[in-house]
Amino acid sequence: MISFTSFPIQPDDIHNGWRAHHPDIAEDTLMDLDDEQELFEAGGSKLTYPGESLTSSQSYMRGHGTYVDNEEVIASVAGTVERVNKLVTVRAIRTRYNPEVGDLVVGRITEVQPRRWKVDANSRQDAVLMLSSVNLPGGVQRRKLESDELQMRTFFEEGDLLVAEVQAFFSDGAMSLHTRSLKYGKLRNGQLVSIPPILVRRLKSHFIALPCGVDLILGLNGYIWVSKHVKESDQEGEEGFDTEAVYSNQNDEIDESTRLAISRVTNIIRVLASRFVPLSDTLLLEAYEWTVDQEGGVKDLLQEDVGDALVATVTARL
Amino acid sequence: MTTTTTTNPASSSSLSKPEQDALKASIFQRLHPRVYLERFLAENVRPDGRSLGCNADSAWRDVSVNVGSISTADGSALVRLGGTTVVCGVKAEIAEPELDHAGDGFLVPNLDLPAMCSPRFKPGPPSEDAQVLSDRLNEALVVSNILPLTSLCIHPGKAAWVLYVDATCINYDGNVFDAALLAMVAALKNTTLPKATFDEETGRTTCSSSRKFRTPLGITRTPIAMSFGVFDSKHILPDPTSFEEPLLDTTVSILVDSSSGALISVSQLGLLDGDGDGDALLRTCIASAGRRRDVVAKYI
Amino acid sequence: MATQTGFDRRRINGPEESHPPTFQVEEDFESRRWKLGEPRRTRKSADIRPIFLQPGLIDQANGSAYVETERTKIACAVYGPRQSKNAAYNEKGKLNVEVKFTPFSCERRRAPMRDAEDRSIAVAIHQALVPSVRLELLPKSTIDIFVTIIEADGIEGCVASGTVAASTALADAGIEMLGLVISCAASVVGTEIWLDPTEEESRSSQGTLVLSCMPALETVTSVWQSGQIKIEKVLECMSACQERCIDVHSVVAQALVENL
Amino acid sequence: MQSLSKAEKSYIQVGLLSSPPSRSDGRSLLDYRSVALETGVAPLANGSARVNIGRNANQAGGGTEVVAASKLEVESIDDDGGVEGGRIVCTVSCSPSAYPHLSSGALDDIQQDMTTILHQTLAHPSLHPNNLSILPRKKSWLLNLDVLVLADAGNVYDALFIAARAALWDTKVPRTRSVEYKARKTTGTKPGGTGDMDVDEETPSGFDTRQIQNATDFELPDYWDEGEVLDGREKWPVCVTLNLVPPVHYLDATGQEEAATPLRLLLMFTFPPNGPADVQAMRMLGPGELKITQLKDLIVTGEKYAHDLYHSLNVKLKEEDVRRNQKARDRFEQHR
Repeated sequence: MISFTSFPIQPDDIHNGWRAHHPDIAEDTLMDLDDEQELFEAGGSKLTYPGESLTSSQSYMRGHGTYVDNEEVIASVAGTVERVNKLVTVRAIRTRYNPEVGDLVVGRITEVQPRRWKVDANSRQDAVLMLSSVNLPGGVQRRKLESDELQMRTFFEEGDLLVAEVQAFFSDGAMSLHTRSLKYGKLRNGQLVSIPPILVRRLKSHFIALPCGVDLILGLNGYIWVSKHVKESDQEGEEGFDTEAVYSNQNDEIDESTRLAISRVTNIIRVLASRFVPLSDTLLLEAYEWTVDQEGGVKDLLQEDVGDALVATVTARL
Repeated sequence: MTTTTTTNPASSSSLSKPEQDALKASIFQRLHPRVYLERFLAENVRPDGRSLGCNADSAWRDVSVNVGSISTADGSALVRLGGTTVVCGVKAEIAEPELDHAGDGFLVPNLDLPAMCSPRFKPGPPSEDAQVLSDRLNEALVVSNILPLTSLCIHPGKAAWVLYVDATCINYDGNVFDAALLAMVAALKNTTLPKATFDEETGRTTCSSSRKFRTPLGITRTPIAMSFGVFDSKHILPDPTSFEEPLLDTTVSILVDSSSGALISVSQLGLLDGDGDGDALLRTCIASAGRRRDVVAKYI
Repeated sequence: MATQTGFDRRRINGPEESHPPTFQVEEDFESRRWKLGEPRRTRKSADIRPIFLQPGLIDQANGSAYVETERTKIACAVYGPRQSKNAAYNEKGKLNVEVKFTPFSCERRRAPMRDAEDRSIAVAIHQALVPSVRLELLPKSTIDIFVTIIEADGIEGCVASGTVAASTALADAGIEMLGLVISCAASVVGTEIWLDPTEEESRSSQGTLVLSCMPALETVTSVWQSGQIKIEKVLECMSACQERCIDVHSVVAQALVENL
Repeated sequence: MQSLSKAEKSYIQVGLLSSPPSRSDGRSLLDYRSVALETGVAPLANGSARVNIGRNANQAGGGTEVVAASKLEVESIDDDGGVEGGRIVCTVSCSPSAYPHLSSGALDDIQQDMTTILHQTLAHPSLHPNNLSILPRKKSWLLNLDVLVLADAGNVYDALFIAARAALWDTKVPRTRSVEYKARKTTGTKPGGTGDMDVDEETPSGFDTRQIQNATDFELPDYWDEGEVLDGREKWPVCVTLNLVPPVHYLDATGQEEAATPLRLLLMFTFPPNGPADVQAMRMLGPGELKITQLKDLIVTGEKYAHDLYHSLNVKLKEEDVRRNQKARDRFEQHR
């Protein structure tokens, strides 16, 4: 089944009136553009570009994404201007993930090194997961042995996905991760979607269980793990910490409807991300229900009009 | 002889006694190559069973030459010298002579040591060994004046033959210089050129495609090389193998005319003191080369 | 491409430009030339050239083989498995195939540089072999297969004979394999299928196909087709090649066993 | 090839093998992602096309993106490599951003592999267009087809061949007129200045010296259009990649799916206006293996997929022709 479409028509009027907005930015944010210098309008956000003067440094403090020159706070990245009290920051629209301690991230092992793993977490540097920061089989609190160092690949090997928390930073700025919680560890039973990190908001919990039997892990680094729902009791068994299961590469049996639901959620996330809609649990739930109500197939979501309708509906409801 | 058998110590117990001994020997050879060689020489024999001393025929490895087996080349030869195998092909092309040598053609010898022939070579551009050997081979062909370059002229100042003499080493078991020179000379001897005519009006050269009109090259002298290694300043090892080569202090190559036996050149790499009498060593080599010539000359 | 330029200080250089000789066309050339519709001249259409195969010719290598099918002459050496150099960890071993033509291997002199054809033959041989080698048993290792084409008579022949030589060399090196890989070429000339075409024959064919398989397991490891062939002819070619591969397989097996 | 964890690989494979099969984005086994195509994207080329498979409508990036353009050059026969009847040279280059994880050496290698397969297929004599000759035995056209892979989100070979076919379809060969310096005295020479060269009516044998051509050079007459289309442009082949996870096969794999698929079969078909399809090229890629009967079945089934692809592509190409003619006319109107 193949069908050909055309590329979206480029507006010919590029030189009449500058098209200043990035195509990814939802239309409503553009409205503010015309309001000159009304920097910190309630609720709205202003877009800026590197080099644009934002405000005077005497009355405001310079935050991330800005620098001070000649007593002026100037943007150093393209993005949205944000203000908390006197602090002015600019959040870049497209940027790699900026880690903070306590963040939940989803990462992929890139290299096994002596006593540590290197992890790609969509950040400036590969993250580090120390052997001492993971739970090892045979009891949570047991000592690390030399034999553990020799069989690090039986825990995590190149290509493996894991969910972890940012523990600290090294002096060179690389983040150190840990998986010392039963919620963290190797990922199985699902698939990965990757979206711009800016679209993942800090939520109360980044583990979301959708009623359709799908678990979501929203990594703050923009990696999102969509998988089959695992019952709490299976996951946490007090002392009887199931060592086999934690580092297993074997998927559980996944039935057809769960697979469909996983694909559906994945496609929803892709659609929302392509329209630059920030994700939240309520939004995803809303979107899921809408698509089920529409009785369309999972792949229909990839069609442009269906995607537009979805975004229009869910953003209107919130 | 170098054996690159990778062995599993665990399995050695299942081997028979002689096999175990052979295994030990090969491990010893790899770990202490120098001592290994010394012990052999103390018994007046070389690791591959050749007798020591350079007068007997048995001091040299067997040589064989097979010419004309490559039909895409204008002349070709395959030479085996013990384990060392070199194949050489001559391709004739036409070019404009250089301005200051309007009546001369070109002879372009090159030796390739591909990664295939030994574990010590890597794929890619010519290694240092290959560059040195190509240079020495070129030198040997030039000093011996193997064929007058004027004989390659088709039309002075306009067209002349270029003979690309490309040798490729198939198996590198030492003394590639002797083998490659032999292959090049034999391939040139085997080369025939078509009858070529230069048309002044069109400025083009055309050749007769008939086999009848092909003529051999006007080769005046055929050099052959005999190389010797000097180990420990006293042992002369004719025709060294790839195991012996890295252990040698000095290498001497004697170039003689295969038909007359006249000495063409002597080249020496490394210091030759021969326990104070380097001249004597050199004289022994030259004398030995003269005797060896009788054997090799038959193949050209 | 009539000229061969490129000065390389690492080699003995000839003149800046040289051309292969141009030959006069002989008078009876036209009448002697093979024409479409005529039967194959040298052998029957389903016949292949006699194969001479000698394993273990290169004693410096861990395994080697030399193969000759009339004018096609190929030497192949296997080094390894040995530790992969500066490569990231890999659970499976790596099979590396390098093909090199000698400068005098073709009608036209080949400048001694790596060119696209070397790589394309290497890729074809690699694909033919890779399913047969048990690379999962060799983590972090590399097997280097070096193929030198001493004389070529048709690209298809080089791929097919190169594959056979390489598979034999792998066996000679004692590397674990599922089975020997045998390869056979076919060309479609008019309505006929000529197996194991020479260079001239493949040039006058509509299309060619090289099938590589493991006859012992009855599986196909690679198919390499170019030109223009109707589907049913393609299927016919494949059957013909497969049949011939079984014959060649016994030759190779025999040569290997004799060499042990 | 993307790196995937074992669990991800097995998730994809099990999904493909379950019944009914399920894919990560909900497509069925034979569904393509949406394919966007545009011709005439490079104004300075003689023909060009841009193809994107799997692009997300509102997103700037995403999908496998390939641009192809053809450029014609005049070559003298003999001296600078020209060949009687013209020749075609195909080159594929990959933007490093399409394969950010590859070293430059590995990137060179995949570029060369793609170049080889494209060139060997498209430059085969059986597809050679008849109108690349300018002056018999003197001048001919060299058609350079350059294809650029800008992004690879899977199924790059299908995209390469779609782009190549579209660019070649779009290619216009400038009209030439031979110029004669010598007196016209022999028969068989066409009087100069009557228009374009016509080599269709007979194929020069190369050894045929009876007909003496006096034309020594040519000129490009000023015509209103860019030239004539390549002769037999319908025959340029399409490629279908069958991704094999035995016993099933599926089309248009994403990058992740490719990483979980051990074997791929590339099939290039051309469809003559009457009569059955021709196989133009065939390759197996990957460490998997097949029974010969399976392989034969796949070729037969593959032809059907290729046929669908070929027809949809043709419809789209004709639409593009219409659109571009319309655009040219509009522009012409404006200039007046």
